[in-house]
Amino acid sequence: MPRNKTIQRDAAMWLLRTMRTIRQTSERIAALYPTNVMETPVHLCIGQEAVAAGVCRHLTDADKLFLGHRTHGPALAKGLPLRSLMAELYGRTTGCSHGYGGSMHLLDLAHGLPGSSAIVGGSIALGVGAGLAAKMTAQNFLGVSWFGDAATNAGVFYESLNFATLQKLPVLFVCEDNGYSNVMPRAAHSAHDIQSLAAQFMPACTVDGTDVLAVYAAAQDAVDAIRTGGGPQFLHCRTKRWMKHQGHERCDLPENAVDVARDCPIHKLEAFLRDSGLASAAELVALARQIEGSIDDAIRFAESSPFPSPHLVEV
Amino acid sequence: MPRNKTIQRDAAMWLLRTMRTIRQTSERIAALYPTNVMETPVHLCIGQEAVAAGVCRHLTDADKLFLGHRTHGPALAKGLPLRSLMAELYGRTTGCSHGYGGSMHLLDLAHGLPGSSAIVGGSIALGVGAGLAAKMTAQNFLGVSWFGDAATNAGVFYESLNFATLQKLPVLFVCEDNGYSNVMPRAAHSAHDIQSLAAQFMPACTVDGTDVLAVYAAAQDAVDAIRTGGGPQFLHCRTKRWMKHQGHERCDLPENAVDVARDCPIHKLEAFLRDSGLASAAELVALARQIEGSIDDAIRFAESSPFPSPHLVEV
Amino acid sequence: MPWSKFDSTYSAPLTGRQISYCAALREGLDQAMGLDPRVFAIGLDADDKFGVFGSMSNLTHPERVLGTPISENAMTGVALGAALSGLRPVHVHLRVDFMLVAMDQIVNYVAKWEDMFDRQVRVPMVIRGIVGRGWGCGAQHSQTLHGWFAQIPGLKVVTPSTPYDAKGLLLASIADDSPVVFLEHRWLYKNMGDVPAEIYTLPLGKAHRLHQGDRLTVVANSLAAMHALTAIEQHGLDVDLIDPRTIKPLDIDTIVDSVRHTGRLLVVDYDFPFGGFASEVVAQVTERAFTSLRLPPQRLGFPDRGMPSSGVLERAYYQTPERLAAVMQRMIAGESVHADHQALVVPS
Amino acid sequence: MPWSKFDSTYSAPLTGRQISYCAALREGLDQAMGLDPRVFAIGLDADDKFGVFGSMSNLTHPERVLGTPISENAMTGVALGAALSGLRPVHVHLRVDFMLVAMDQIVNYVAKWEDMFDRQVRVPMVIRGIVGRGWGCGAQHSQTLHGWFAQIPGLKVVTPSTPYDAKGLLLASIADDSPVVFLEHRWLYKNMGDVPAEIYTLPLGKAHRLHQGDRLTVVANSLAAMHALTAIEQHGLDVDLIDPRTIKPLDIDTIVDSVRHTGRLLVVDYDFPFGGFASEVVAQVTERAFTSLRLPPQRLGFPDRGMPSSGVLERAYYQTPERLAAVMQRMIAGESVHADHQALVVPS
Ligand SMILES: Cc1ncc(C[n+]2csc(CCOP(=O)(O)OP(=O)(O)O)c2C)c(N)n1
Ligand SMILES: Cc1ncc(C[n+]2csc(CCOP(=O)(O)OP(=O)(O)O)c2C)c(N)n1
Ligand SMILES: [Mg+2]
Ligand SMILES: [Mg+2]
Repeated sequence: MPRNKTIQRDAAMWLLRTMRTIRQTSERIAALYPTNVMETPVHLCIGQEAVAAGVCRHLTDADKLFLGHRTHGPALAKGLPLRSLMAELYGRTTGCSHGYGGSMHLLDLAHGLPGSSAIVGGSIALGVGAGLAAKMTAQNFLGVSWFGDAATNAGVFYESLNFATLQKLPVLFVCEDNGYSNVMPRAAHSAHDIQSLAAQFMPACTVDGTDVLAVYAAAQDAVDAIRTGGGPQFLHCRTKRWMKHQGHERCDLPENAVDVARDCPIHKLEAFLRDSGLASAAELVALARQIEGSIDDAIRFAESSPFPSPHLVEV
Repeated sequence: MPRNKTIQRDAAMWLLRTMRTIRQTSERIAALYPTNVMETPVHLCIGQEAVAAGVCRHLTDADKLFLGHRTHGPALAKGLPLRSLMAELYGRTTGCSHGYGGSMHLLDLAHGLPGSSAIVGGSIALGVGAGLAAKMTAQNFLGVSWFGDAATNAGVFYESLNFATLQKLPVLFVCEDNGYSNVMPRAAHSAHDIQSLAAQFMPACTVDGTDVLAVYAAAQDAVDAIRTGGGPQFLHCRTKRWMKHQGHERCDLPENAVDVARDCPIHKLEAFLRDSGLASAAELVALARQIEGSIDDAIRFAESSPFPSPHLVEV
Repeated sequence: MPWSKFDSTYSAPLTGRQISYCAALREGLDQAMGLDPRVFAIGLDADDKFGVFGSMSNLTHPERVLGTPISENAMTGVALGAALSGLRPVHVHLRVDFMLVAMDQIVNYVAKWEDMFDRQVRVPMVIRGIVGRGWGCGAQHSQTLHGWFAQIPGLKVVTPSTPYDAKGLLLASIADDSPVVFLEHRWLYKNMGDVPAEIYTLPLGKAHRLHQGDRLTVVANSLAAMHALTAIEQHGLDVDLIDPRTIKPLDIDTIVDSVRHTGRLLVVDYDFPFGGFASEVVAQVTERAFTSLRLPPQRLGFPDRGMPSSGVLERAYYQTPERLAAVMQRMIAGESVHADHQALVVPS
Repeated sequence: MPWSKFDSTYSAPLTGRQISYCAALREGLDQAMGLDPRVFAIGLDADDKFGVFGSMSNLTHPERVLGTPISENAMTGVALGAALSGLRPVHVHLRVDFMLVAMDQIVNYVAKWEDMFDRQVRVPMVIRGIVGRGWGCGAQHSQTLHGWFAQIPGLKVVTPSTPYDAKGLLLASIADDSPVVFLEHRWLYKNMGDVPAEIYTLPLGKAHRLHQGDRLTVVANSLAAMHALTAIEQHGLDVDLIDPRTIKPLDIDTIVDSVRHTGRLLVVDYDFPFGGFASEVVAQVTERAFTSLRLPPQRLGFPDRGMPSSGVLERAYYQTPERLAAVMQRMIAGESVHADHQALVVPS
């Protein structure tokens, strides 16, 4: 990957900051979760940070990103403020969905997050709809559909690819393939190869989703191609889920065991930054500490925010 | 197609008789339809007879065939008696669905027709279910899913292929590709190539669906492979719809104009039979006349059958 | 916003201009697209030469009319995504039955989206579905389902019965910032009526009195409203006929006021009977106007089974103005008829 | 047929054997599979180590338990195709909400198939759906929808409230030759109750009186039945509590008999309120027992909006035994409460 070497320091530091924010926030959620302060199911992204960071670096606030149930990583990478996320998990009125959504339903219109859904598959079509709106109004934003490997089993996935191609829409499909649907491995749920199947409809590439520079480079190509009017693109990112499907516990599937040197996107990027001299070890430590501070702040914010007061909106 | 030449006379004559039955019955329906004796929407198969005949020749009464809205051809080829079909179109109690189904809902349990559906796509899954039943009960029948080109746009199509392959089920998928969804041409509804897409899941072959001997040979291979435990197979038959999507009128789309020598499966098979000496011209004329007689009989039967008397089955 | 100047309390004056229900729908859509460049139409066969039974023929802005593959579920999501990105889609289905393929999107997505985010984002989209009946359409091509959709919070349900309503309610539905399921009956398409040429919207949630009377309140929508009107006029019945026009929001006040006056209620609901719109009307009226009721309220609708195909069976399955008239006459006579849905299938 | 020897009029004697609702479901399925080799289970995560919240753990015939991809629509068609080919599938969904992906199959196919062919072919299949509530499940993971399914002709709808019913009704549903939607409430899973070890079936369409009383008839199913029972017992209320057990077919006779005696009706229906099960009960009771009613019948259920996520909002959204008790007491006191669904969301 020759392009890795040419990454600018600020881009690389953005990627690291974003991944660390996702990681450290997720670890903090996992630590707090057993205390029941967050009454909402959580699907954590630990291990998968590179996909969120590497793709979202190329997106603008105008691009509209539609997520499924595993929201925190890509939402933070897209710009959702930490305070808004944390307050939503705490069920507070200052949360990004005012306490009406919870972990699986995040909204941030200012940062191009028009919502996310807990029903697997369906939100893929919404990103296509955003692309259609961009095309019909001759605006320059992308629709982005973000989903897991198992969402490729849902019929709506194919219907969405077909229509995006027929209409040549500016849509980026991002498959965050962690190899599992809950505890069901990919081979048990998919007879097809995801990239090769997507390639029946549009340009599709598979990338190592634990290597943020690889994701960054591939996403750059895909986004550029879309922005220059080339129609939809498919990015298939193979990554790893370190946690159980839901909740605060580590994944205990032996076949899915983690090897940090091989699997950790943060470890790998930090090694690259140090080795290439783009950042010093001390800087990296400082960054981690700074992020920890923002998380402390977000939690204080959430804890001190009011609960929503029940009311019915008249229809 | 070397295998064409080796077809047995009785098989070839069966194919001809079946295609002629479908054709002549359809022409008769088209002639009668404007008189309003059949109060039901009809989707005729004129031009597409080779697919029904070529495939169904290899199916037994135990094999379970699930159809969509364009039913008459494959249903007759599978064994539905002409009288039962005609009486159903006439809304009579002697119809195969006792007058409750109409043209789009045909049933003949004795001949492996457990029903058909007017909602495009869904019945594809039912054939897979039949295959699952065969596998779970270790019986030797096939599930057969029969559908048009536009049904490949429905999500249930992919879901069905995926599951059939995951479970290695004895299922034959037959795509009767007439290039249209009503007046919408294939290129407007499908960004994918049907055969190549199906091949992502299972062995898939495209065949000239206006050449009954080609369909016959390809279906033979597919059915043999399934019966010997090879899992699902996909048969993509390119054919031509001579009529409008629905009703008794000829198709008037200039791009879809018919060239009998090129497009007519009956014309082509009769030429082959005569040229190869398998049948004489006189024999062919006699066959056509004989079929006409059966159609007369079926219509008399339908006309003289009682209408159902309205009643409610208690639930 | 181009819509704010259309006050829904304003009644466009009737000018004697007669057009069909179908033409009224077409005109409403065409004018909405002309008024607001965010409005577009999408649907299977929406762009073909048949123009959705004529209701979308020759629109002024064909570049905003999109045909789709047979992918109703994803297409609903596409419409939703477009609505969330600044457009105002009108998604059309040739048959209500095809909407069932899209129920995940309609119920889990479209209906829920505003609620899940505390209405920070709005979903201005219309889903048009056409109700079929007769000619052996059968069980999969004849469903109505207005009561079923209305059960889902987050969906408005609109069922116009006249050309005037068709245009005004379609424009109001497109103007609305929340999802509207707009159900048209195919058997009304040819009906002619007075329709102003100007743009006008009718309020969603306001019933319309189709006939004034004192002895019986009949609530009926869509085709049932027209059949009830025929029954009343042909037999000169003293009936207060109320067409709710929108199943949800439901103008229960107008219905209750009428029942307070007549003391008798019949709901004619061309839909499956169990827990449908008619049941809701009966339940609400009983809760609110209990002491005014002089007879037990009654419901007339479909039998509780799928539609059969044969003409003789269809003609037994469906209500007709004649059958409605018979039940109305008995109720007016004070008979406590038990309008058994099932019994009506056996023609007497 | 292995099922014919289980007479549904037979009550299996209670033996004091206490097992949970979840264990009762598991036992019922396990015994059905043991009794009849045509019975198999299919569903997303049906075969994983969690065993559908324990309701399918360690079944005796794992070879007849199939996990599936996230393809609920096709999988329903697969189950239907298998049912039409001689098997008796039990299709399980971890959440009722996931069934919405399969509505084309459930409504257009499964529910219609017998009707379309005049019952020449039968569709013996059970669709299990588990109802969620709480812990921020939110609008897409908490739907109940029993009234909604019941509106569709061709579907039976079963909603057991006790371990005894869970087993007996599940066995009866599997024994039934027509499609059954079987809805279990997740909050009932841990409840313990007396469950005979033997195989038994309970009739579909027969209500069960959970508490005897004279002053008020309360109709409630599933979790609502248990909450109503708690309310009645904790407050010593003179209430006739009827659990219909099956929403469809509905044992309206038992309900009407009770109302004839008490003169008052409250339906507690943990579901969306518009045109739901409660509306149907009120409508039918009003039609049949009009002159016996001393108060307008009332309904209590969910507010007419999607479920919010935050705990404080959830606790306001849902009914509790305390809230039910308050309404019952007022009705018993003869107050003509107007049990406004909406008002209950604002805790007072
Ligand atoms: C239609 C539907 N079926 C089932 C579920 C339950 N469910 C939630 S997440 C999940 C696994 C999804 O796997 P994948 O798409 O690979 O995403 P991942 O969780 O691995 O990020 C399942 C089965 C659901 N939410 N929606
Ligand atoms: C879900 C659904 N959407 C739309 C329709 C309306 N419809 C009936 S047949 C048809 C065209 C189907 O084309 P194809 O599958 O190629 O079959 P063909 O008619 O060409 O044999 C359409 C759109 C339907 N029946 N079901
Ligand atoms: Mg995954
Ligand atoms: Mg076709």
